[in-house]
Amino acid sequence: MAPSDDVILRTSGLRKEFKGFVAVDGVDLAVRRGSVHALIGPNGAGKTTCFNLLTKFLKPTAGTITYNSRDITGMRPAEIARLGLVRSFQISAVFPHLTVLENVRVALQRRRGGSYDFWRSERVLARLDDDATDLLEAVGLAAYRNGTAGELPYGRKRALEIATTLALGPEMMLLDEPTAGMGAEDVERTAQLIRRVSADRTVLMVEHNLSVVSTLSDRITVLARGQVLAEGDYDTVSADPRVLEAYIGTGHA
Amino acid sequence: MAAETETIPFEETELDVRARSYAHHGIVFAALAVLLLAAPFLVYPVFAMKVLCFALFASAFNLLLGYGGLLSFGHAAFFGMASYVSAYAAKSWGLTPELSILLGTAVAVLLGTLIGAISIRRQGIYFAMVTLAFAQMVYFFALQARFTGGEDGIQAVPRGWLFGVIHLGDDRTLYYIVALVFFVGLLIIHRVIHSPFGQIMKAIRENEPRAISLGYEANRYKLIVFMLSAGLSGLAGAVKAIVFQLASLTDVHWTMSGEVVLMTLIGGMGTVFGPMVGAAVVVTMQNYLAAFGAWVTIIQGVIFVACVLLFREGIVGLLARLLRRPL
Amino acid sequence: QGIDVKIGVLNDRSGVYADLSGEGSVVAARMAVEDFKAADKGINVTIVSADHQNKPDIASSIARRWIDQDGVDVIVDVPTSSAALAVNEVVREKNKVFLNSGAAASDLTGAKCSPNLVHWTYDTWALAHGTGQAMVERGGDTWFFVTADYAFGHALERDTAAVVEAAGGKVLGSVKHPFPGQDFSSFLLQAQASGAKVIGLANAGGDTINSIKQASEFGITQGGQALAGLLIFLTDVHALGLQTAQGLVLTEAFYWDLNDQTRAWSKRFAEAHDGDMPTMVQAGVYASVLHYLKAVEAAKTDEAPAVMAKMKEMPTEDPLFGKGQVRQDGRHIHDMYLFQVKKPEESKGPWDYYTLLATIPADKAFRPLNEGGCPLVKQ
Amino acid sequence: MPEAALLPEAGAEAAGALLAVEALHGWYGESHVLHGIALDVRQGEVATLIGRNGAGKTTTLKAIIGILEKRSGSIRYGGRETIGLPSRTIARMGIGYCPEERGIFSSLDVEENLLLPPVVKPGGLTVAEVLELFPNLAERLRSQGTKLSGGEQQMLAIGRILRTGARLLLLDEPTEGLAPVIVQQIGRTVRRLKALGFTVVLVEQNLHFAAEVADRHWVVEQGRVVDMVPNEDLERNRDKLHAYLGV
Amino acid sequence: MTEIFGIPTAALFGQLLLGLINGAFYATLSLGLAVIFGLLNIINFTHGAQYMMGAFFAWMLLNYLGLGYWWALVLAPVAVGLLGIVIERLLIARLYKLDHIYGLLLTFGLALVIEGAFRNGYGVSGLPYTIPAQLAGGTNLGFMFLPIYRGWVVVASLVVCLATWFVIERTRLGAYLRAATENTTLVEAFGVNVPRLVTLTYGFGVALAGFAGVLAAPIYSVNPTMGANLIITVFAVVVVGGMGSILGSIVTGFLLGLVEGLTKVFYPEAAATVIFVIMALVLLVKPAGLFGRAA
Ligand SMILES: Nc1ncnc2c1ncn2[C@@H]1O[C@H](COP(=O)(O)OP(=O)(O)OP(=O)(O)O)[C@@H](O)[C@H]1O
Ligand SMILES: Nc1ncnc2c1ncn2[C@@H]1O[C@H](COP(=O)(O)OP(=O)(O)OP(=O)(O)O)[C@@H](O)[C@H]1O
Ligand SMILES: [Mg+2]
Ligand SMILES: [Mg+2]
Repeated sequence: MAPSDDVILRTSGLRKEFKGFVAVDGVDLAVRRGSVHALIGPNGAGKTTCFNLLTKFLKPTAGTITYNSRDITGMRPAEIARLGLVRSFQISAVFPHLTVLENVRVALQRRRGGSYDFWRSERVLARLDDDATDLLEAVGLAAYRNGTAGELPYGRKRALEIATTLALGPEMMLLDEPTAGMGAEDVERTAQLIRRVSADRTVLMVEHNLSVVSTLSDRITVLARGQVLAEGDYDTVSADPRVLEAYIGTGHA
Repeated sequence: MAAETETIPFEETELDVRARSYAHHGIVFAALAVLLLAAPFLVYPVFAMKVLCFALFASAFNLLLGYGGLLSFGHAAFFGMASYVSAYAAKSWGLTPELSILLGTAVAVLLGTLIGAISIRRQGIYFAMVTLAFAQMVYFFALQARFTGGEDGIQAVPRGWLFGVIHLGDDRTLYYIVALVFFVGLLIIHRVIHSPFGQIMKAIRENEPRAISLGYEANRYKLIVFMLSAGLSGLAGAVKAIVFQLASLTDVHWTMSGEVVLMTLIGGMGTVFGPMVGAAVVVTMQNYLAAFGAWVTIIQGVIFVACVLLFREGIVGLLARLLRRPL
Repeated sequence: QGIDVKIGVLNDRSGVYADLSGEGSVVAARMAVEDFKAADKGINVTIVSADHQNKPDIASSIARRWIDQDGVDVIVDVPTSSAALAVNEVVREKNKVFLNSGAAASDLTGAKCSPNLVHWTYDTWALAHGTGQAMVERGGDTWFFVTADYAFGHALERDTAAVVEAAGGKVLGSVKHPFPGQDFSSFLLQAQASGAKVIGLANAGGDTINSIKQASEFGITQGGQALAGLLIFLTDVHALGLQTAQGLVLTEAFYWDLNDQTRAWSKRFAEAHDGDMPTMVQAGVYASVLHYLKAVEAAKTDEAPAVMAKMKEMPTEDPLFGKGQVRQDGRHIHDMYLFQVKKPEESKGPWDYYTLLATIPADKAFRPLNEGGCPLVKQ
Repeated sequence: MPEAALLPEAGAEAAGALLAVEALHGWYGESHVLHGIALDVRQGEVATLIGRNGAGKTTTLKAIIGILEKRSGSIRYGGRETIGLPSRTIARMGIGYCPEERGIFSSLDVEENLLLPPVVKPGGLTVAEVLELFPNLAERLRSQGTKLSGGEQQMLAIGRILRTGARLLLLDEPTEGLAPVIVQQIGRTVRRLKALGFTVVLVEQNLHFAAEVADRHWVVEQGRVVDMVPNEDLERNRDKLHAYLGV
Repeated sequence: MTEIFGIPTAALFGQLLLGLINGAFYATLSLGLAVIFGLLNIINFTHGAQYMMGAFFAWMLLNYLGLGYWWALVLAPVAVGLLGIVIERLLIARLYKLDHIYGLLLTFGLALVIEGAFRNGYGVSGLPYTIPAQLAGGTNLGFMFLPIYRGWVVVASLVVCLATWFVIERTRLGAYLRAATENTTLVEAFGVNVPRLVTLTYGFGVALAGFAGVLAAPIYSVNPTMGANLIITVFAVVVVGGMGSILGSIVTGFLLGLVEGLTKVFYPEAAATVIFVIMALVLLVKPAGLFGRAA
């Protein structure tokens, strides 16, 4: 295993039970700094649950999570986000009635520090507009900046979500099925986007689209029934007979 | 589940993002100021003051509902408690009106902090019910405590001398003070909505988990709005006690909480000026329907039903849609 | 040209007291104006009315508006003590006249008395005395109170307890119930367990009706305990039905079947009011308005101080309350009556509900002038 | 199972088209989304609707089952015009619908979800057969429906309409978000359904999957059917299809 | 005699029994509300008025048609239910897609209209209605005198509550209803006539209120406001039980009846408030109510 300063996020013995049902069962995960790490596995393997545990949307039944050598097991979701560990959702999450620009700006507002200033005019936010526009350009949404986010086509919403996440300048991003429900065109665009943004940060993603996984990820962890089934790069993992049986199946190219 | 499929209860608010410009708000505020100055020459000043107190109350409530997305069913607690406290301070301690009102408001903020801190942890209908539960306890307290005078309330509260110098016995003088308080209150609310804080608030209302994942402590934002709303509601209640020289159980009863919901809806929730119009309509209705005796409730009921079925976005909401401008 | 008088009938028109005051009080006021033949005497009377919903804030704001805007000279009726107290303050401040018939608060002519008020019909002191005294005299010397948990209920209990003890009786306990209540069985059972001979109901309206209904269900009267309603009106008995209400002892200031005059007047009233017989509150509105108009005629003005002076100076006389007087503290003095509710088989027809047990003479019926603590009374 | 039992009562159209859609227009409120869809599906065949995001595939299925409020044109099922009928009547004629967003009910547990759609025709799968097809579900029968993982929910959504005996199954992106093994399993299921005489209309983005199961592919573009490719000709037309799909 | 906190145990039993009886009313009323909320997503503020109508219809049947209590027990709920169906079809049906608050306001307005109408027609003092001869009198249980009628109330409402629970939680019909709450379109697309189902459900829910009204007529004052005061308490019961939870509202109804009964002994003034204290506590500890499914 890599030396610990090389590992940005580590879990040990992570476990989550739901009323007698064990969804995540003693997962040890180590994500290397600067890598793209994929979490794959059959449906119901516990991937989303893992994500929810990492970002504190669920409380682990047992186990610890360390991020940058710091124990974050007991922290609140918003705190984790402020440490630079930011997630996206399996089902796209934008602020539907805000404009596209405002969506990104909401994230940029975090930079202003405490945004509890209810006595100040929102005009002070105009300063952030340029940065927001830059981010939108990066994901190809500049043309939509004044549209209402809820009206964007699905694929664009995902792009907007990524832009919003990037606006926080996260050190590490967690992406849950970033290409789910996208047409081939959008899948391609999104994959490139992920590749681009992963240049100087760590990405942990859940993904079913094996071609995306194989092209993007440096390392893959396969979960099955809440446990780690296999780990390694794509070739190792895809050659593992247990993975073939539990996940990839036969006859797949 | 998905942010897009979630019912965002208040579609009217779309408007305030669609049209980027709020320049016309300046005009509306100016018109409002003129109206406020002229009002006591047009209508009975005591009536105008009543409208203003409720308008402030409804606007404060709307801040929480229309912009915070939180439907409180216990706002009478703040309105009523503040009203009791300021009445008591003015009557029994002989404090000047401005101090009594400040004291009442402070108590409302305090109470808001307490109730808010607990209830914002719940959402939707549960939030409404927790606030109702607390309001019922406040009601019980008001009924039992000595200083509130039971069902007689605190009567014959002196209007007193503002800052010890301006006598408020004259309705018109008092009116201008109330109008000023109201106007400032409305400006505060407007500013809160259009502040960086307000922007985050909107984001939280639209998609709370996402806002949290961006690092915002949603509960803290909600608590602040709750406190602001409670404080401004308290301000309205405190002023009302001085104007009417009376604080009574009516102000803490749950029907008062219901009434403010009604005013907000009739006027148009999530609009800056709607609650004000709604308050004016409801108060006028109560005032002039009183002569209809037993028919009052029937007429009121019919109006509610008609409102829900025909003008759901409220009067100002409808206007805003017709003008294609957020109001 | 004559004197323009505007009368505002302010009462409950939709809540628990709507039947005993409500539209009937307006009918009574109108009858008073007719009977006085005001128009012939150069007094132009208009009557307005409004619903105060038994809330002090609504009552006071209507009173204010009436006086400031609509030129109302005199406000009448106003049941519900808290509302009456609130209106009392407004009328005093604006220096108009307040003829209260509907409210029970004896404070109106006590600590909170006002030079602008006449309290016509009854008050808690009179009720407590009438019923308390009589019950003890008839052997009911141990009491338990079921009291509505608000100032009015407390006052009623306090006043009655004082009377009971003064008459040599004993109060074994009391229980305070939330107001308004629905189920009283628990409280009644506590009353039953106390073994008191009399259960005093220090509540009003729907609460009293429910208490009595459930007392009959639990066989409390059959068990030998008597129920004393401390504030019961004819309309309440009507609502209960004789089957349930029979045997109840109560005090009232007026009953339609007292004498020929009351019968004749009540018949006219019923014709004008859907066949319902008048309550003492409505009778009080009639009599007080009549007296007020006489005072206006005598004073030749509707200015409050002059009219009030005349009202207190002239003895009162009308077909409903007979001869009487308005005291310095505003209290109108007249006879009160102790009634018992008839058994169903004794009743000869609709609204034939009461048997007269005793007449309490005017000088005994009300709190002595010097005991109320009214600042208007020079000691 | 006797083949005849699976035929709709009204008798199939002469050309063997069980479902015939002509000049179908559809709207969401004011926005006109379908501009004259025309397609037909034969008794016992598997047809796919393919096309880019937003082309109108889902909307077409919604129009067929009758939950698109504003629609015009003609949709005949077993010879009977359904365009003006409410969705419950259409469903009772023997059409089963599996929506894109799955539509699992959170107030029902998995078993209740599975048993929910009423049986409209005899001859559907039994519960045991459904569970055999999707073993994941068997373990979770008592769980709240929406507590299942995304993929499990998809299985539940397909499973429940197999029970109803509907002859025509409308499946909207049944493989979305599913693990490859499950996708293969669903492929087998679809083929088995076909063997049993069911007719299936699939909306699919995954051309690979579509090729494995379907007989004909209808290409939808901007609310119109622009092409139809029989599965045998798929290889020959692969480039054209890729162009349609923007791959 | 043994005592608990200065209260003889026998008396305490009596009070508990009374609490249970009141609980029966809460249970029946809150059940109706829970059915309507759970399945229609409508917060039915008219419930109190419909309860009142049940009692009034009983009175009318007796006084206009000479039909006694037992007829009323069947006919009055049916009448209330039918009126409910009309209301649902004409008014409420337009609100299903909207936020709760609109349903709440509409039904609140309707309650005002209904109460106002009865007030105009019948005054507010109330109307007499006596206990049916078969159920008059009482038995001495040793620790208390129990009117037979009260015993009957508990039995009747228990039976009705459990039957309702069974239908909704244990039958297909119930599953349709629950599913239709969440996604009407889809259930409809499975071939179920949802609008009819919903209408009947509303009719049934309010018929339950009517039924409670008939049960109440002989022991509570029959007047137009009899429901208005109760409704807020009954809401609290529904919330404590878990909104929409059928079993929850039944159990909580009885439970809170008991708690209220105890409060009436130890701190009678707070009897009306204790339910809200409990509501606040429960919601803090169990956000979805005692029996509610977390959203
Ligand atoms: N809140 C919950 N209560 C009970 N069970 C749950 C809950 N959340 C998830 N589960 C169960 O835990 C298991 C893991 O679910 P999870 O959503 O993590 O799967 P996943 O790996 O993300 O699958 P998919 O690829 O299908 O999204 C599933 O069997 C699911 O049913
Ligand atoms: N509820 C709706 N209201 C308004 N427009 C809608 C709605 N649903 C879909 N649309 C629009 O209708 C068009 C067709 O949508 P449809 O969902 O049928 O596409 P699709 O081909 O199924 O795409 P996908 O592959 O993304 O599922 C799109 O432009 C979409 O934006
Ligand atoms: Mg998942
Ligand atoms: Mg689609």
